[in-house]
Amino acid sequence: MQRYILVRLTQGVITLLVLSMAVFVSSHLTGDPALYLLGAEGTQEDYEQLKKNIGLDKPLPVQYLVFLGNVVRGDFGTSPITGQSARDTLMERLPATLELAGAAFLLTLIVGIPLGVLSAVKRDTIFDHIGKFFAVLGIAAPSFWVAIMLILLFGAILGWLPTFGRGGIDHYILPAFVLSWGGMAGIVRLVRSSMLDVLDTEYVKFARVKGLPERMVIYKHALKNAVIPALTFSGLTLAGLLNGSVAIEVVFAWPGIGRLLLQGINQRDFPIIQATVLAAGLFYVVVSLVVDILYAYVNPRIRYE
Amino acid sequence: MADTPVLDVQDLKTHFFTRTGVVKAVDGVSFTLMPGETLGIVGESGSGKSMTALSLMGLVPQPAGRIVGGKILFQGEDLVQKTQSEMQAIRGREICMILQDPMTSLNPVFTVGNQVVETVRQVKEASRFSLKDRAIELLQKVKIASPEDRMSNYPHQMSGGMRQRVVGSIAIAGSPKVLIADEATTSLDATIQYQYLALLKELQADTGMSIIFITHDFGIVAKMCDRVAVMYAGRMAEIADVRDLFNHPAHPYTEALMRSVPNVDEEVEYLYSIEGQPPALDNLPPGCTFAPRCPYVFDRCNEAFPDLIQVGDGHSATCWKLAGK
Amino acid sequence: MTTTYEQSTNAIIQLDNIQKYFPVTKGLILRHLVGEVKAVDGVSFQIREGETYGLVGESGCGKTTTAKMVLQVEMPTSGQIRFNGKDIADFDADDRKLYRSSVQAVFQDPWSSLNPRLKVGSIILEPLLANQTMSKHEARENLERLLNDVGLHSYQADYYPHEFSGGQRQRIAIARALSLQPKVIVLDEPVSALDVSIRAQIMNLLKDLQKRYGVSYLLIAHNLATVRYMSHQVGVMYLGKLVEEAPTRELFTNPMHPYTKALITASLPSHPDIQREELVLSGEVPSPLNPPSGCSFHPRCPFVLDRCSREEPVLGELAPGHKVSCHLY
Amino acid sequence: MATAINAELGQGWWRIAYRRTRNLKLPWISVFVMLILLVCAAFSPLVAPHDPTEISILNGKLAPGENLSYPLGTDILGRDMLSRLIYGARTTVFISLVALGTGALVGTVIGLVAGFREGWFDAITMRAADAALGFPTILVAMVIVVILGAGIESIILAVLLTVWARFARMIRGDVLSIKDMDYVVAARIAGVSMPVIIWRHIFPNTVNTLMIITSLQVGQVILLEASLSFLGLGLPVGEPAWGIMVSEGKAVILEVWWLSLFPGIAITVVVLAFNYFGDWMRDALDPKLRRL
Repeated sequence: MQRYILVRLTQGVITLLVLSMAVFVSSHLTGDPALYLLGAEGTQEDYEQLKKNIGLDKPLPVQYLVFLGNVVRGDFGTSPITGQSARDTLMERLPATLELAGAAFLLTLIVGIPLGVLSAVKRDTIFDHIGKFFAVLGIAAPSFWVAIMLILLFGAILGWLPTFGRGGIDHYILPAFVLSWGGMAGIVRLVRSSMLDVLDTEYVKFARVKGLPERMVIYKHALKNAVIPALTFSGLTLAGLLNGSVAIEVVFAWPGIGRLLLQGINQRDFPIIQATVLAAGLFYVVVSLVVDILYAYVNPRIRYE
Repeated sequence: MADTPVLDVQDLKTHFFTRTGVVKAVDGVSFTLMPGETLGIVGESGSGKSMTALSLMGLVPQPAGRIVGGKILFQGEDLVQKTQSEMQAIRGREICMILQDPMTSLNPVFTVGNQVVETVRQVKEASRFSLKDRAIELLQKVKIASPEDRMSNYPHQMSGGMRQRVVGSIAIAGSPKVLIADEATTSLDATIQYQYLALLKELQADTGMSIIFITHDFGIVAKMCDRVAVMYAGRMAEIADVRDLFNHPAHPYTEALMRSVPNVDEEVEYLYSIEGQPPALDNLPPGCTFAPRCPYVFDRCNEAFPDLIQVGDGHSATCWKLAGK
Repeated sequence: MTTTYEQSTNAIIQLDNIQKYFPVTKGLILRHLVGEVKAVDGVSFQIREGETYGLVGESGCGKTTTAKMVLQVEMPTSGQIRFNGKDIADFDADDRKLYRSSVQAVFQDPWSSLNPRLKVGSIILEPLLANQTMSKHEARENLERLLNDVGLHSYQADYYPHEFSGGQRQRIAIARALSLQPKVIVLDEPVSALDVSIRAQIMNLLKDLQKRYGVSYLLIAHNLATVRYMSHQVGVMYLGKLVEEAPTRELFTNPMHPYTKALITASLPSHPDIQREELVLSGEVPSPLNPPSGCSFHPRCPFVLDRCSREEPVLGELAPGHKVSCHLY
Repeated sequence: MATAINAELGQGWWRIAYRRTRNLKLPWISVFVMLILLVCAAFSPLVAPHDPTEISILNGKLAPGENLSYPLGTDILGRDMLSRLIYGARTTVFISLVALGTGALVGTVIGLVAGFREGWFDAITMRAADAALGFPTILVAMVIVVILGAGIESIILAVLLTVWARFARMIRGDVLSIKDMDYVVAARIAGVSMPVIIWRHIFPNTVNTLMIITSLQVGQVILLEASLSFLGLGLPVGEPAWGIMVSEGKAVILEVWWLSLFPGIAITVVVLAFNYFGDWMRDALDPKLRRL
């Protein structure tokens, strides 16, 4: 158990290191960062001075270590475009994304798990068909397109919901729904199939044999076993919400880090890119670690190893 | 011993409706079970013995499987007519079952104590306060050492033999009148199986319950049973008192099967062997299902499935050879 | 009688005090050895020409690991395996090749022992073609002979394994094992996965083939009746050790080790009137990671003596050919 | 009953596929959609009624059905929607084919070696695969775009970086279980050489898994490509790619609604078809993998 957590922790740290190298290299591969920072009016002298100031005259590995040290201290440098500290910009944008991701995640679990269970228990009934259709569509339809279509329908045609920006509770409805749909669909499918597997097992048969009511057979004996695999998946979903959030934030003009990242890329604003990518990476690593620990905790076979 | 049977199964038919056709898993099975009696149902895989057990429990796999005919009279009431919720009240309290594989019969994510206690609560054998005591008592009954400590164990922390004991304790929690053991000892090692069989006998002596042993092993029948029903391809081949069956097997299948099993107690130079394979259940031969493998086969055997013919007191078999007498 | 037995046959494979320990490690980063599972702990026996050596015991006693060492799938931790008198450790490439083609196997589960992607003919001929080159015509002749030997039709060579029942698949596996005309075939629970009415067919087939080709068998089984029917010589294993060994009739009529007696008691009777001497063992087999001191059977033994927990008994010959490892004798 | 299930698990692929196609309904709609996609991709110039890049301001913003020569209407620049969709199919198929093909190849080789050799190679590659599987793909893609710039190579590389891991993981799992099968042990006992064992016994038995993952991954790859194009990180703007077309329609959605609608439907239908086909194949070939 401890070993398992340790392995995952090391893996997370390595992932982050690889990611930091990638973003570090990216700023060096795509041109001279000093030229970039210098702007159009800089002279050769300014250029040399700048290079010295920011340590670009040192060998690459040393530069990387300096970069890493700064990053660990939370210093990502200053954006040459806005002149603001990249960290401040990030922190300013972060809550919007976290709120959206949190809302979407809750929606995913609250709707996804019951729908999956229902779909399995009421197999081959109307519930099952609706559940399956919903799940298949959620996986197949691109979220950015669904978002645009919902804006067209609820914003433009019906005029029921606001379609851009952050604001009251109603601002969350469309983006959170679109963002959660893919993950929700995955959870429905997963819970459904693992529930079907579990319902086939001997211990469920034995629970029936010993006279437990169907409700207890399903909601006690089957559910816990069926939800365990969904747990790992939902962790990945939460981490993966960042995946979808970039496109969703763009469509709904949501002031989060996804849009910030895209902006950064388009403007070649490296401090911003580095800050957002590493923040997203950290978020992913932490979430998957927590999920792994949780998984081990609910699964006695791993807990007692 | 009372004269009325606790269980009276008449012409039970359980069929499966699949895309490729109807599988007659159980096709006309009849037997009675007296209070305190031990009945063995012997057969090979696909003989319908396990499906017979599930039919008795009202747990035929849905939606493909269905009881399409016959009666299961339990203390005079027909279980076939009962609703699922009525059957649920009967399971555990009146009829219970031990499944084959102790490794998978217990839920891996709950403690042993939890699973015993929930059963005790369900069968309402005890007041709320003594649930735990009753659970411990049950574990003691199946001879689990230091049951208090074992209550907090998870199934994977126990050995196979130990788990099967826990399963046994759960099965007797509701003091059922009929206990079905479906290949309950097949996966256990010889010495552990021996202990377990002894335990079941002891529990039976204690409670006076009837036991149905579902098995493929004539050894278990010889050791444990009072009466035996032999099944072949979903139908009854023979039913008899255990000594009658071993001394004078009437059905050619029973006879052949007995002669083809090696023996620990004596040296056998050459075993008799039955040629061919058991038939596929969705494609049965027209007459007697055993006819293609039977050494005594004659014309009539290929025409119709034989009636159950009485050959002695409580001893009958489905074979045309016997009708000639 | 036993003396003529000894003289008329000689050992093909001889196991001499072989051991197989599996390491158990623990620790976070630097894994360290915390113990060893002594799966096989000093086993010696010999398989004689044209005979069957039956190895019985409950699960975890080491009989399968022993079989794997004979098959060279596992390498012994220590001890010697001799083939025709020559130590396997001293083998050169030719010897090794000869050994490979002389020792074959039939496994328990006929569903996982045949590659579902290959036709039966190609499964059966694989060992032959891997070891020698031959013309298509020769291969076909060999194939027909092998199919005929195990009671299958030659047209069945073009079918895939899934088109056969369990018993027929076991016949295919036997044909494959026979293809190199081996000296020894290891039979690992060859009938326990089969239906009762099929078991006798396969056991009789194996006996017939032994008579016809003089092949030796190492039979691994947990069912005493099967062992009695098939074997000439029987070894009983408990927790990685051989506790008793004797010619079959001797072992079953005059079992000496308490564990052997318990096994015979526990094996199911063939008739309801058979009453056996009651010998109930308490408890279960201890973990091979931490076996009991002295005689590893002593915690379950009904006849336990004081010295049993301290001293380990040695396998001694008490009657001609009958060896027992117990302090009672 | 158990024997029947065992029998199904151990059948040759073509036979089982043949038998199942007889018994089980083939997902004809999926097959039909996939065929249309392939035909459009392979013969775009022949199938498309217009040149997808042909600008004709006069015919701009034609609604679907308004002019029968442009059945699905035109965009702001008067380019034919239908033709652009057909050429978009070509882009989609090309990218999926290349990215998935290399991903499958790399993943399968790594999976085979990792499963067969175990040890350090296995440990390292599988840890890497775990990381690649969980990590947000878009993030990876964006980092790649930052390094290499937008374009087809970036998309393919981004897809490759995540897809290989799924293949490697599943194939390795297969190899591990096949390796312990008695038929492999029997081959070793008979002295069959290692390369022959891998080629005759192990690889053919992973083919089911390979086909299943491939068909289930196609949809993911198409979606990823579309997302990247939508964000402007894939192909250059103006190219006929479905993601770009949705993006182009976004700004004018209130006025020219069909610009975003049709390419979105195209993506959804194609992904749906591949997913259904993958599901069908999995059910037909290997019910154990239901959870994939």
